Amino acid sequence: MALDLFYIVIFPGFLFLGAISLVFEYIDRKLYARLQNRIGPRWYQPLADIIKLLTKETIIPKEADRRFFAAVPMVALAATTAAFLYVPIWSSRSLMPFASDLIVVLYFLTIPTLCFFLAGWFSSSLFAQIGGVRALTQLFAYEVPLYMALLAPALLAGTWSISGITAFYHQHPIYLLLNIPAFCICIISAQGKLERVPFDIPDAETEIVGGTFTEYSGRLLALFKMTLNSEMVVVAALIAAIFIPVFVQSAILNFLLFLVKVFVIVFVLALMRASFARFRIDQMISFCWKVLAPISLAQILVDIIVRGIILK
Amino acid sequence: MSKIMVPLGPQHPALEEPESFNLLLEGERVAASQVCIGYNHRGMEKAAESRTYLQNVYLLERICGICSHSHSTCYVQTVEDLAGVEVPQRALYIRALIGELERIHSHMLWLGIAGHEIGFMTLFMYAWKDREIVMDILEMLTGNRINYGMNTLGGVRRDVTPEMADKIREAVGQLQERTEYYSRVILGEETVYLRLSGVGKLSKADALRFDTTGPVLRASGVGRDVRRDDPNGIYPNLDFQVITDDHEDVYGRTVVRVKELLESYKIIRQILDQLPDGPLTVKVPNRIPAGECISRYEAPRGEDIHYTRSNGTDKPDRVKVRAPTLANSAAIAHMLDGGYLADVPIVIAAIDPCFSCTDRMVRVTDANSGQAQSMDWESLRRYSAQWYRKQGMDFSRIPLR
Amino acid sequence: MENEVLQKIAERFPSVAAEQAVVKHHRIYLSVPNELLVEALSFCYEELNFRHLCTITGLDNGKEYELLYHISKDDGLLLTLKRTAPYQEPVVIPTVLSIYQGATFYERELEGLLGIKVEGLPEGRQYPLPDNWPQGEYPLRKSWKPKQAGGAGQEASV
Amino acid sequence: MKVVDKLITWARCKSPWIVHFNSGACNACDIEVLCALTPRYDVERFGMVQKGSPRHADVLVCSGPVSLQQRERLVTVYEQMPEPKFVMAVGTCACSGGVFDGCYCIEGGVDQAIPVDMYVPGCPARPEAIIDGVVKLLSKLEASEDGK
Repeated sequence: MALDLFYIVIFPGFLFLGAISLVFEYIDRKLYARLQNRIGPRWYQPLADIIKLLTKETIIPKEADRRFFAAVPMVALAATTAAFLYVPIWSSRSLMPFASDLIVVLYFLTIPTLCFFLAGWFSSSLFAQIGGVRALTQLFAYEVPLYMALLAPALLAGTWSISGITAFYHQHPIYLLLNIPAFCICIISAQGKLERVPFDIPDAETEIVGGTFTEYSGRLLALFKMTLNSEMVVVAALIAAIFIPVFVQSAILNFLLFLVKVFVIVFVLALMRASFARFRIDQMISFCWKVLAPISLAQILVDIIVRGIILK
Repeated sequence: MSKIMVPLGPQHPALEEPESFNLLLEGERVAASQVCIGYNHRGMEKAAESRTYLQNVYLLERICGICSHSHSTCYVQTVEDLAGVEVPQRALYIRALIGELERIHSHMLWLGIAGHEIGFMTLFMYAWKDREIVMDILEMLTGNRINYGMNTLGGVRRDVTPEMADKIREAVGQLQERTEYYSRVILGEETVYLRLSGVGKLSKADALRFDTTGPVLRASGVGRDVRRDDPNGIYPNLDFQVITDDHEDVYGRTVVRVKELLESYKIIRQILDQLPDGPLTVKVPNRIPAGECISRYEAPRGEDIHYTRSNGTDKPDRVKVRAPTLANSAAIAHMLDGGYLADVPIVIAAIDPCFSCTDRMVRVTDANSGQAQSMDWESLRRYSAQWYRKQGMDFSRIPLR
Repeated sequence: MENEVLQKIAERFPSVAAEQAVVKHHRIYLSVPNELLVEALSFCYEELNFRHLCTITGLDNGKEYELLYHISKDDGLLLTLKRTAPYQEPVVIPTVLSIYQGATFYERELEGLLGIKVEGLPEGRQYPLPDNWPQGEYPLRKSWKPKQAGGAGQEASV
Repeated sequence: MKVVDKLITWARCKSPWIVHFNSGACNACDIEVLCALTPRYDVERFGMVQKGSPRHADVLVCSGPVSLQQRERLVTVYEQMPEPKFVMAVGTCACSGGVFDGCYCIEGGVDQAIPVDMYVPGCPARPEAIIDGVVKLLSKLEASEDGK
């Protein structure tokens, strides 16, 4: 019991995720500033922001639904933290693996977005409501290819468990190459997903989706900020676990490997903003709607066929 | 989808230029729009009547912080004309020099703001970084970064030394290089073209009909420029082109501004080469003989007009200011109609409405329930950026050197 | 150039005292009888190519209101046509919107700051005074003295 | 609890988020506030970030004299900010009304409408001065918290 509590609250749960997400927020903001010719924030900046927000007055607007207004950010953060518990960190197995944890993680990752929508809704401010609806709409555009691309390797491995997938690719590393298209789609759509969590304007998370968070302040805003940061880490960790299942014997080395993998993915996500230059509008439109989704479908088909024929 | 009324604005600086817009939305499109201006009215015209001519130079300089030199130049021209004094050539050259530097600073600023409005933050940062080069030059010449206080009745207050001239030449060289780079990257970039072209369409006939001025008019293919048509000071001695463009939209306005930057560099080089020796000021009497005078000046945003009526005392009887944005305001409603809500920020920004970079509040009213909600400029901008990102247009992917 | 334009106006409108016009380089200041103003503007627009309305200045010269229509053409000539309006409530003048469509804000400003009613101007928000500005207060009238408390109203000490 | 108080003060000093309000300025100060965000000055180094919503901000940066039309809005924005909040008047006009003193549509400086913690004079105030103003404001905060 005490151990479970430790897992949930300290490691790899709430505290650890919070800490690591602050580090990655710093990396992201710093990188962004450097790309803009600026110096950027100091290393403790995200921590100072969070502490400050936590100790500020929290205003709940009169028109807002008090209980839901306050509950939504907690649900969002809880869902993200819960998702993190099922992502492998120090070994190929996550903390509490079970048969279909991949599906569960994906569901958990959808909850924050629903919460952003609800946050806008319960703010009872017309624009926040419109912003919430748009957040939801936009989310689907990016999440469909993202989820399909994440499910393709699972189909090939023939299991819905993250540990199972990891174990499968550990045994048959050659099949990882088959999933390279899915990996690319994942990176691109995750970038879309995290960009919606404004990735492009370093600390403008608070103004997300045209004012969904406009009414939030103090502690509740801090919770949302932590949710956004954690979501980035969880998505990166999930992608790392499924597409780069490199594990060694030592737990400490595995943990270091985990950090490196997440760092690489965050770095790629941040760098892509700058280097995905040659995308013209028509290419982008085709890419999002006509290329990305069909490729992930094709990937799933290929994986099913390979699974059916070769691995029989 | 029901029609929604979106009042946009009103917080806006500058004497004549605060604006707000009532937009009637049908889904994503603007069905009708109405321009309301006059929010930050400070009553400067009345105040000018109780101040002396010299005091008014500094009051009117603060009509607008971006084109302060334009307003003060335009005003001192009227007073000098009424007093019948001949301003020394050297002073006229220095005035024109500051005027062109101000145009560079204003257009650079606009470029950054335009980047900001279309969700291209890197452009904003880059343009404003290069703008600092001009700000340094202006500070070196006048002692202040903005609101230079360079003009006085009968001349200018500070001289340009040969060392300063060398520094200006050097800075102009740097700026030219950067501007050519922007012109390649921005005007050549297809995403920018697709994002801006066809947005805020204003045909040549409409541009003339609504009496627009400045880059807005010139981007609709009308080559009207006070510097050439009704030149004041030393502009007849200079060789420059009036830039026009036939796109008739926001893209055209961007092209005009970027090309005008290059013309300004040309003008500055000529001014420095031609700069004559001589005194900086002549004496202007405190009491100005009775009379009236109207003067025009090509400010970065277009034609600026000052009218002064004197009555023989040391204070004017009436000072009338027509800032360029007021002339362009009437056309905005026309440009917005039928466009997308997501385009509203860039269309408004494209007339360069003496853009203060503060958030202007937007009130969203549901036509059915009458419920009103505030939406700030930032939210609208963000909404716009996302709307376009959904269409697959993302400027954050364009790398800048 | 200036005299040519003046002559054409004089030919068309014999009642205009063209010899009293003030002519400077690129500038003409000409008084026009009140009832002829709109017609004269229309003539300048159609026949003389004054296609650009720079602005409309309204002023109170202590005896009556003066309205100055500044129009220009592309060769740089700027013609100012003047009319007057007596101190007589209500002060009403006709609009020039049918000729110059950009005149809306200039005419609204006359209404707001001088209290001159412009006939034919479409309904709209008052400009440029604040919404809570008291009715019947027109700051640009010479008889108007600011009486606001705090900051405003007191003559600046400078 | 002393350590916690110190930590809170530290966090507040290291993370001043600003919201900018123009109450009737001529643009010059507004540009300079924005300028402070750009590469040469880059206030993000000090943790200063510009926010769109007053609900998120700690420091209200006001520029310009308070015009009659803007007074009400200024007060609303101030009231929307969560405690602890600070107000900085940037520019001579915001400090005292400046050159616009005596205009019929001007109320005076920002302190005529809301309490002001820090005055940054200048026409316009330079970006360096604005940064210095924020830093001084924070050191004032630090000193008062320590003395408590």
